[in-house]
Amino acid sequence: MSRALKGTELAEKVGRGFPGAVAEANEQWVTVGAEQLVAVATHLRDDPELDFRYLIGVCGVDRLDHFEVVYQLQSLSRNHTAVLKTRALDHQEPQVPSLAPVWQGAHLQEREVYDLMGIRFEGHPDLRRIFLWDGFPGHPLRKDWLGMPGGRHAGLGKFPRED
Amino acid sequence: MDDTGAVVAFWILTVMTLGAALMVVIVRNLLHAVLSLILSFIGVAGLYITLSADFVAVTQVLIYAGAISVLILFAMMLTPRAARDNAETFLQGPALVLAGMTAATIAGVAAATDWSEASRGPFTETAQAIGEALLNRYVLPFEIASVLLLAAMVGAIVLVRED
Amino acid sequence: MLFLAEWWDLRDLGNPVGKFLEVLSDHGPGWLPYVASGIIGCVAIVLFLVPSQMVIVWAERRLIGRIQARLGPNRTGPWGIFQTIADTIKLLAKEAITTRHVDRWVFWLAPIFIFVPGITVFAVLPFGEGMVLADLNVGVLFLAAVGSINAIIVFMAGWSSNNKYALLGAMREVSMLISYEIPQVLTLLGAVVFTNTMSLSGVVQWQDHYNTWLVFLQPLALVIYLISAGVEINRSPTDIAEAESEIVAGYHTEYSGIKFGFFYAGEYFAGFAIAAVVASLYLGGWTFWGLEEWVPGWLIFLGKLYLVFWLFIWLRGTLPRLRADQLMAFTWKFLLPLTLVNLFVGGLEVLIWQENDLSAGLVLPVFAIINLALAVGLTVAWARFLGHGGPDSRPRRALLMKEVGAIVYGQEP
Amino acid sequence: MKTEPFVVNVGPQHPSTHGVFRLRVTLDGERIVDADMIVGYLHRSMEKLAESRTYTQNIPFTDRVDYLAAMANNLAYCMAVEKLAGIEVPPRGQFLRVIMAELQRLANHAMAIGAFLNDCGAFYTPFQWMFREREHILDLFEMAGGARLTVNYMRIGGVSYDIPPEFMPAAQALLKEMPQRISEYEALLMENEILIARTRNIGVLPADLAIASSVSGPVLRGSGVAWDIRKADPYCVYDQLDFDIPVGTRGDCYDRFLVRMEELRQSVHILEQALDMLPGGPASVPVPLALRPPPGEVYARIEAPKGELGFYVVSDGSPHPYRWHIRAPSFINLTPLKDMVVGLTLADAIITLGSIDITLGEVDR
Repeated sequence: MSRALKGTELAEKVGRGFPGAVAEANEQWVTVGAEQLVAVATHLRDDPELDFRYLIGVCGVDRLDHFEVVYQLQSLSRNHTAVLKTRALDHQEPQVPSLAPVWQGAHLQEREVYDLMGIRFEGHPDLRRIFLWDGFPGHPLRKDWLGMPGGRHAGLGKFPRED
Repeated sequence: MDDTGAVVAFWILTVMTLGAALMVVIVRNLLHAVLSLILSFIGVAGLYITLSADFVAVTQVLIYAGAISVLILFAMMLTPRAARDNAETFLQGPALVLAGMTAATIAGVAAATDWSEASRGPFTETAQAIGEALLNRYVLPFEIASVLLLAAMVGAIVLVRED
Repeated sequence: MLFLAEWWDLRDLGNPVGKFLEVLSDHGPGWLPYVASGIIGCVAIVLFLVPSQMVIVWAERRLIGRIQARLGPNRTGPWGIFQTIADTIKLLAKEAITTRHVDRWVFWLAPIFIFVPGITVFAVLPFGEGMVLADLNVGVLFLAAVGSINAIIVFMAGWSSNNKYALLGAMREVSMLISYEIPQVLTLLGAVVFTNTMSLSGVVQWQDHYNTWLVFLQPLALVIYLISAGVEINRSPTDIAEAESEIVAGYHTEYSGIKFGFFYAGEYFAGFAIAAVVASLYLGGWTFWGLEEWVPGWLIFLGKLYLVFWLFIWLRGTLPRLRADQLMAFTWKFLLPLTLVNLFVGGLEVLIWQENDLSAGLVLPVFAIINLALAVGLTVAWARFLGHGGPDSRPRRALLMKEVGAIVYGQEP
Repeated sequence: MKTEPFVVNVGPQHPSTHGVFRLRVTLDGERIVDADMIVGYLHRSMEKLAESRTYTQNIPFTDRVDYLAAMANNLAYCMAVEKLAGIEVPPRGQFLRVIMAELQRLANHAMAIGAFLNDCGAFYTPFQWMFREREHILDLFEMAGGARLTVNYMRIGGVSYDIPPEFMPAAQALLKEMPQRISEYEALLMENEILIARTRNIGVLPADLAIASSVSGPVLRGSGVAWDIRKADPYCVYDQLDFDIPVGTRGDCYDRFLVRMEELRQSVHILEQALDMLPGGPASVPVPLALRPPPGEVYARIEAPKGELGFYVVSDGSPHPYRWHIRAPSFINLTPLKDMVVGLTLADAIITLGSIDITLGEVDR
């Protein structure tokens, strides 16, 4: 059974090597500031005790005032997982360092996040749009990207048979 | 009847051979020139048949229309796009001189030859006679040619070897 | 021979034709039978090829259907036999697109010329005793010469299409032709060495005379010829020039409608030509150890032709395709040495036979056994020598692991 | 000799790109010197669409992510929502899910192997043979859920319908036949000299590169990494079932093919056990139509036929997911494609792409 490392546990281990890197930690995840992200990620990958050589996935989340990038990590040899997060505080021009040099697996996924979310990954070797064409207006997965005419949000305000 | 047939065939083939040869010189598209050249070769093969040189005729098709022209096609494929049409080159002058000299030689030989028509029997097989001549009287040149070809082949392999 | 040589004796279709020509020469000008015989021959060949192609296309689709655990076309007519006609009508009705940047003349000429080699070959092939349009005494060389024209036509199509896939296909076809021409001609030469003639009807008569088929004397040559001919006519699994999964449709990528149909039909014509050559040279042509006295020889010949073609269909439904460079290496490293050995052994045998004046009934069975053993032995030994059957070409199985986390990359089981 | 490289667009309309995938290759002769993949022709922005639909309404979307493995997608998504809302699925539902997921794996691998052989130039024969088995499996899906391809069978809290009585005999009959069919395929394909010549040492993906580039599923296992979510992080009832992880040792196309062949056997083995152990009781628990999971975020993953399929769902307490992200194995498995194909010929690149086994619905989403 794969063990999920607690965010606090991980924060403690990271905090020893990189004081001030951890911005927030709870049961599920640990949030690392953008400045030290690459160093922390490299440590997570190379530390024999943690051994997060496998990056499961990269996902961007629009938190309305800032962006979050979520990294799911996996150690194959020790079979534990962890969730690493980082924040892009500028909602207009979000930017975080790229982890593609650390994990090659981030290469395509960061391009995807850039395309759909608009988060720029600094240091990415080939940051281009991937699904949408160049010149597509905006980044559709942002909460302020409105898909319908008249500025309306898509979807139902309320489900028909609810209460 | 036999004579008329041969004469008609001779004229058709002559027109075809010379017309195609002329096309080789005047068309600007390189591929068209090569294709005309093949047509010219086939016309020559037809002329050989009217001279009851069946072996030579078939060999003409096999070697010239089949192999030599394929070689030219290869050369064409390996040439960059810019050189595809029969553009004017600095070789035009020398080529003209060379062609003129060849034509003059042929004309001279033709004029000097005594064209007394040999008594022509019926259509005879030539393959056996050629085979015997090659392996008895002309065995030395035959073998020298094969050694030369072998040397050429080895040389070609050495030239394109990657290392 | 029970030949009646009356015009109604259809065992030799030359009989009614000869009778007709006789009538013509009696009543018309002198040149008429000469021209008429040529026209009749040509028309007969085309009349045989077109319906054959229609039936064989249908038969191939049904057979491939059987091989692939499905039914195949079965809706048009009983057992779907009108499928090819329906397809032809469809192809005729479709637009034959000529894209803008093609080399128009060459683009249009290629699908027309594609028929030339396939049909021309039949001119020298004996359908029965005496049933041959032009009994060329260099027939075997003629086969090779005409076959080589095919590549030029394919190249015309590929180059003029102005399409990268078509160009790749044409490039592959031309390079394949140069390579496979050599073993092809050398295997044909093996037959010539034995029969001492280059005329195809001469070869058939030799087989008839000695009551043997060359397939017994030249088994290796037959296999090599089938492979190299398969490459030349572009049939799967050696359809390198039109490899569908790699270069879309190769040299005929840009052809649509009936122009594509021409290429499709031309491929079958060339296939028939190869099958007919194999049937004549190696399988005794129109002879069947005496059966030809009762059954028309041309029916026997056609039966053999379709049998050989069936082999091509079977191969198509069974084997995956080799890569272009592997196929090229296969001819130079594998087929060429074997053909040379085959030719040498054949020559040696004929020399022993002729110089010592041995009886054919004695030496031919011995030669057959020797050559068969040699074919098997040489193939296996040469394959071993080239490293086949080594650890790299033996099938393996996946390792089974119970636990996660282990990395076994690079460890050989 | 100096030659002029030229660019070929393999796809989006090409017979062997398995959909609207486009590979822009720079060729020197027939050898690839550079490759760039261009995707997105099938992009439907599912992640955005899902944000405006309720949790249950999103299940049909998952069918269309990887339309060749719809059951697996259903399962992963339902597991994510159940984890988020704390719903327990009854044992019968768990077993039914395992049965469906493994049947789907059989169907997907049948298609993958068949298409791969097609890329190798086998004239549709293995493809059609594999479709014969897939057909029976799709018939089983039709019995259970009414649909064959986009099944929409699983629900949050279980499955939509319990299986009908005729399902079990049909499934048993199929399972009885499968081992000898698989042996037939192995005899036909694995020992084929041409196939070995074409695939051995072609498209090699070393284990360290495979791990670094996040590939998963048969591609990762073909590179010699024994990794399978079913064993590493067991979900449903996989911890009660006995099976092995097939791994290759060289990471070439042949190994990926071998792994898939062996996974067919393992899936049959799992199915035999699961059908035997199938308990009674309800197949699902009732879940409100407008499910409002508590705020939070969750990542649930399964071993889909193509690799690790995960759903990352963020809830804000409303009936719609706040963020709905798919970790699509087909897409991420394409990461090392360039490293694998550069230096090969065009024909080998096609085979390599075929051995990765992508579905464009999942790549583009």
